[in-house]
Amino acid sequence: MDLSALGICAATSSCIVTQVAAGLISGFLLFLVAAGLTLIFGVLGFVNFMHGSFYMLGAYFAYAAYAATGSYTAAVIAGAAGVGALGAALETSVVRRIYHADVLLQILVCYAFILIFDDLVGIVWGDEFLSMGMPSAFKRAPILLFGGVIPPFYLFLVGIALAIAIGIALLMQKTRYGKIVRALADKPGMVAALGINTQLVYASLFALGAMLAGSAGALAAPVRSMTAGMGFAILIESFIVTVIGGMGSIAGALVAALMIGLVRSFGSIGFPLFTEGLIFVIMIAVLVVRPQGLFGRQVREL
Amino acid sequence: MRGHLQISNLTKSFGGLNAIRDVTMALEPGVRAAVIGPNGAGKTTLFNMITGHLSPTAGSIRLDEGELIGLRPGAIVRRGISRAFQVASLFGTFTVREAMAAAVLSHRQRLFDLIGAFPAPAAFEHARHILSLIGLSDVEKSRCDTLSHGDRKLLDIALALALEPRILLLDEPTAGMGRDESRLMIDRIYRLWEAEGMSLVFIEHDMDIVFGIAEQVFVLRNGALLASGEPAEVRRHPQVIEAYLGSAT
Amino acid sequence: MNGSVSRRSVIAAGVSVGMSGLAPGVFRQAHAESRPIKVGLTSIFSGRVAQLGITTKNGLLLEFEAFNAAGGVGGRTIELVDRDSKGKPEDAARLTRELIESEGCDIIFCGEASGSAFAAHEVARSSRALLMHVISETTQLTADAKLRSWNSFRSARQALHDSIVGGAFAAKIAKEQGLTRWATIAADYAYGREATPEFMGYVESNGAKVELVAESWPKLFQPDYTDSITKILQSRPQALFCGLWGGDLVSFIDQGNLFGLFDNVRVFAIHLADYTTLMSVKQLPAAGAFSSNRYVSVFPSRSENASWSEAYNKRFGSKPTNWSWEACVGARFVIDAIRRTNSAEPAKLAEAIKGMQVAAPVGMRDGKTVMRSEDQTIVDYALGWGRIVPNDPYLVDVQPADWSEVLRLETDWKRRVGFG
Amino acid sequence: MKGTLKEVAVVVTIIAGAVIFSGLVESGSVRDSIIRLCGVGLFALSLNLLVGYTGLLSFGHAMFFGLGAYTFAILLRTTGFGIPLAAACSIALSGAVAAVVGAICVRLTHVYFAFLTLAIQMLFYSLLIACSGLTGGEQGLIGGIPRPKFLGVDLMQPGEYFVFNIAIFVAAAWALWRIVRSPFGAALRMIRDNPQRAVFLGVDVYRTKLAAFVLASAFAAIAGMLTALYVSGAYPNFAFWTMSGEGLFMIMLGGVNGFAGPVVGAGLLLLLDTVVNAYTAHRGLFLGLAILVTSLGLRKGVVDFVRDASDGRFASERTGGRSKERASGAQSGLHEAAIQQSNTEGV
Repeated sequence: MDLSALGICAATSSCIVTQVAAGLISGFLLFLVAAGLTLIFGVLGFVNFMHGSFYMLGAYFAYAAYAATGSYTAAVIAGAAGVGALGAALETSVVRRIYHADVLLQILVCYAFILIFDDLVGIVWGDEFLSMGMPSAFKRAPILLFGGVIPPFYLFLVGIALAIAIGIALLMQKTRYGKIVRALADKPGMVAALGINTQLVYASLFALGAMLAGSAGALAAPVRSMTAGMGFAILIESFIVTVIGGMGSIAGALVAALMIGLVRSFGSIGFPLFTEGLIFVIMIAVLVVRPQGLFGRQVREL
Repeated sequence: MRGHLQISNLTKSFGGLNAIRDVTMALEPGVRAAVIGPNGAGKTTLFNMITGHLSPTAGSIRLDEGELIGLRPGAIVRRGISRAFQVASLFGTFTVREAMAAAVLSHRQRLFDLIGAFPAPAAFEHARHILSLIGLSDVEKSRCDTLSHGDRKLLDIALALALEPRILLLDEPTAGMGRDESRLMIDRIYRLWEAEGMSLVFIEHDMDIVFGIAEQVFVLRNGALLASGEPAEVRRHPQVIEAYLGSAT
Repeated sequence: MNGSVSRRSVIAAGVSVGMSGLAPGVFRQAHAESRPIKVGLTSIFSGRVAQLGITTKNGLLLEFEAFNAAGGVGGRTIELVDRDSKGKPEDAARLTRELIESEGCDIIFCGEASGSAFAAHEVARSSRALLMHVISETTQLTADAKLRSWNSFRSARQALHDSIVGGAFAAKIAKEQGLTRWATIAADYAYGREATPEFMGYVESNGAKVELVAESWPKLFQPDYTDSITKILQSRPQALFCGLWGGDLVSFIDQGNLFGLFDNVRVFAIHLADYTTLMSVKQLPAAGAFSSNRYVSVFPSRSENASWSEAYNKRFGSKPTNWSWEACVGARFVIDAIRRTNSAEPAKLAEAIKGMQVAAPVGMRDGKTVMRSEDQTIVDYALGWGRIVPNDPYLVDVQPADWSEVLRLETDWKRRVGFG
Repeated sequence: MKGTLKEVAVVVTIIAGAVIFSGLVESGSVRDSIIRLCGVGLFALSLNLLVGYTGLLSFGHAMFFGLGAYTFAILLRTTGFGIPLAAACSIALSGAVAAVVGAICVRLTHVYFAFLTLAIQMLFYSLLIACSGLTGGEQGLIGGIPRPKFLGVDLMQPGEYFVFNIAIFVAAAWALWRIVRSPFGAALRMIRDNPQRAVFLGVDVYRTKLAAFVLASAFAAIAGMLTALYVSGAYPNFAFWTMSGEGLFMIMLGGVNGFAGPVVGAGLLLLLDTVVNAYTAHRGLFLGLAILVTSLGLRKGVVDFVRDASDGRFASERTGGRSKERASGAQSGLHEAAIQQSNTEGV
């Protein structure tokens, strides 16, 4: 515990700017992954334990595309689209058969896919860690703001993540698709009765969730060393975000992800050894006081 | 004989909407009473408050002068009020007599016994007695999730009966049954009443049944008590005729 | 659940108990002098540090293949059996035992990081097999007399040695360049927690003025170091000690560059000078980076070293790692002992290995490295610190360790912490 | 009474068999595999008391496995306690901690319960790493666990150590067997099948679930102790969520509806792991495919599958068709129970 350091930090603008920026950066990346998870979870009721693998595959697809084309834009598109397509394929071939199966079976199937994807990545790209390298457009000096340091690449990441967040919010709130999805979450039977192809909606939603994770992996690829199994850490964090924010709530995921990002960045100064613990304490507190999460809908009455 | 239920000024609102408003009613021990009223009148909500699953916004529910409001459902069961459900609520993987034995043990507060064997012969005997009373002896080895609709409803009542209640609440005992089946059901309920002598409160839509066996009828509409009294009295009540009977029969 | 079902369940359980117990036994082979010498390896072959296990295994294979090609000893060749512990101590312990007892391996190479190495060490202590630690660099493993046993050796470098040499090296540069504000970063586990204070201690004891302005302890295999980086940035250090390795180190440098962390900070990163790491880092720290020689083919600059590196490259299509040479040295001790004693008997081998000198690519005593008999760990291996440059040969201006000085300070240290 | 005698006879026979077995089989690795199965098998059995019998999907069960292992190891290393006393203390401590944790957790249902247990377990894991002075932190409790003689038993002797493991496992499994067959076990199944109805029948759902949680945790602690003795140490992995996950995996593999299912699942997993590990470098690929085939193909645990298949055959001769309904009822029982549970919350 070094609360004096935290006090000193809080008193200097450079520290506040840098730490807030750092918190937002990790928070936004986490949000992208968690947003997909919370959608799949909240609407399809599917505990997608292989979501971390989507993130990993996004990074590897991006790596391959970047190596082939040298274009970061192409890399991100390849990561997002590739994983989105994989998600659609998985949904139609396997996942849709187990929506109504017991949670244990869902987890077991996901676990099998985690093992398979990790091994395949090792076979295709080798077991050594890979590093994609920073696109030249972002190889420039960090921006100084009130004495704080912000890398331009992270500014870009935050911008893109924010744009995606707004995009999903609009998709869910303003479009017919969004209305159908929200209705599906409430009363699946009713929607089917209206003659809407619910299977198509489910598949597209699963693909969308996968795509979000894939795009997060692809976007972050320049600053992560890639290895098989890299999706594991982000999986757990995404679940924490989903639980704290509330299943199915995009806004909740955003708030929770940013909260975790900020706890991390300020925690590393004030209480480096208990940052992890504090995040779990927050999760426990939320579950005890408000099990449905900060932004989740009330647990059904009667 | 104990088992006097007194409900006073009971009110329940859900977000500004009054599901039950200012209901006052009394039940003498051993009475057969029917609660009637159109859908949404608040009948099941009333049951839920008596059994402690909803807490009223205002009012009181007393059983032999003891206040029930604020007690947990389990405590109310132990005071002697048990219920059966509109849709039979059973234990899918239990056989009929296992479920009955479990209910008997629950009533005797023996479920925290970690060492004894289940089901113990003593619990069995009582379970069998009730099963024969209600006419389920021939299916006692079947699993609950394989029973016919009628048998499920009967078992649901039998489970409630295993608690040796002073007041038994039945939520539409004949729901989903054909005419003959309904008659059989009512017949069995009546025989139970004769044998056990508890108070019987049931929600029912079939007026023939209501006026056939109820000694006392309560009419609810929009959460308020519209009328109450002996069947003949209620039948003559002008507002009841207008509001309920007029359309239902 | 009726009676017959429960009986079936019990029988099923019994069958499964029997099966899982017997399966390894089925593959058991009897010992005979004409049989190959079975040698076991447990290491991490999956997950984030799969590279550790793979390059360790390669280092061993290169030696065993040469041994077998030369006809072995008395017609007996070496057969390597490897198992993936996934880095879990309980699995390392179990697999070590399984290799000894069911695979019949009398010689075990332990390619495990610190936690698992201690677990395997415990198993070896109560067995009659020979154990060679080829990866764990944690000083305590061999320094702590309570942990020693007759059959356990280490052919890996020792964190303390790196700290002694690195501390002196860093102190010299710090004095020259006037670096006084230091920050540290290392993963939060046994090795990191041990190496960091040791290194900083030796910087100070070599006469440099040290003001420790920030310490950061990220988790092992953490994907995102932003919080550590900004914390270090806040403290405005002039020099940074970095105990991270592998992909963690690469991520840290990649992410640090974005913040311009290294624009004014000299980095002393023990684990940077390893080919796989060097080749993955796309942009080296700008203000200067220094590293211990993990493995580079130019230090020691002897033909044996260069040719070994080439042979490895030819066989496996990649450059050797620090782990590869550690495995290679371990294998050479064992092979030499087998040749000398003309047996694979652990007790005889152990006796032979104590104090043995073997020729090694990284040998520093006339091309040899020595298994010190007192604590059964190696000394006189290639040890030095130098400056990192972006291309081959990657590590330049290497200051080799003065081994007599290292050993003197090591003895002092042991006395100080009570291991002496 | 007669049933009890029969059970005692089975228990005694198994232990006697173990004694003879250990005399006949010299192979250390066969013994080792069985000893290991005793530890993880008991862990899976204890978890199934919650998952299979009570319908509580715990993702934090490894916390008590770890707590038992650490407490036991620390007591043996730092105090002069003998094995029985150290074991009793760590069971008591695990039970006490479980009472507190359970009091918080069993209020929640379904996935919320799973997440809360997971979070508390991870907090415990963080503490385990942080309190390195006591626990050895990340590298665990190394340096061996003493095995002092007690009541004439010398666990340094491989034969006695083997029989000791079998005896503890069988005794614990028998105790669990009695518990699930007792009135208390019936109460657990009532809660699993239909918690709402259980409340109306006067079952104190909260207290019953809490008691199940404490009991399961105490048995997990015993499993942790056996495993700690086996690997001569205690490691943070013991209390990591992956350990809980593996337990669930074993249950799923073996099946939730038979008492011995989890042990079969544990054995299958160990066997699969050993074989795959020995024959291929692509462990993930093979293990993953094996799991996919079993889970998607059978859609239930192996024991459940075998049992339902054979029940189906006999039953269809007798009653025709009904058995299918029954089997699917058993299969989805857990899921239904979970849904019903989540619904009760707001009632």
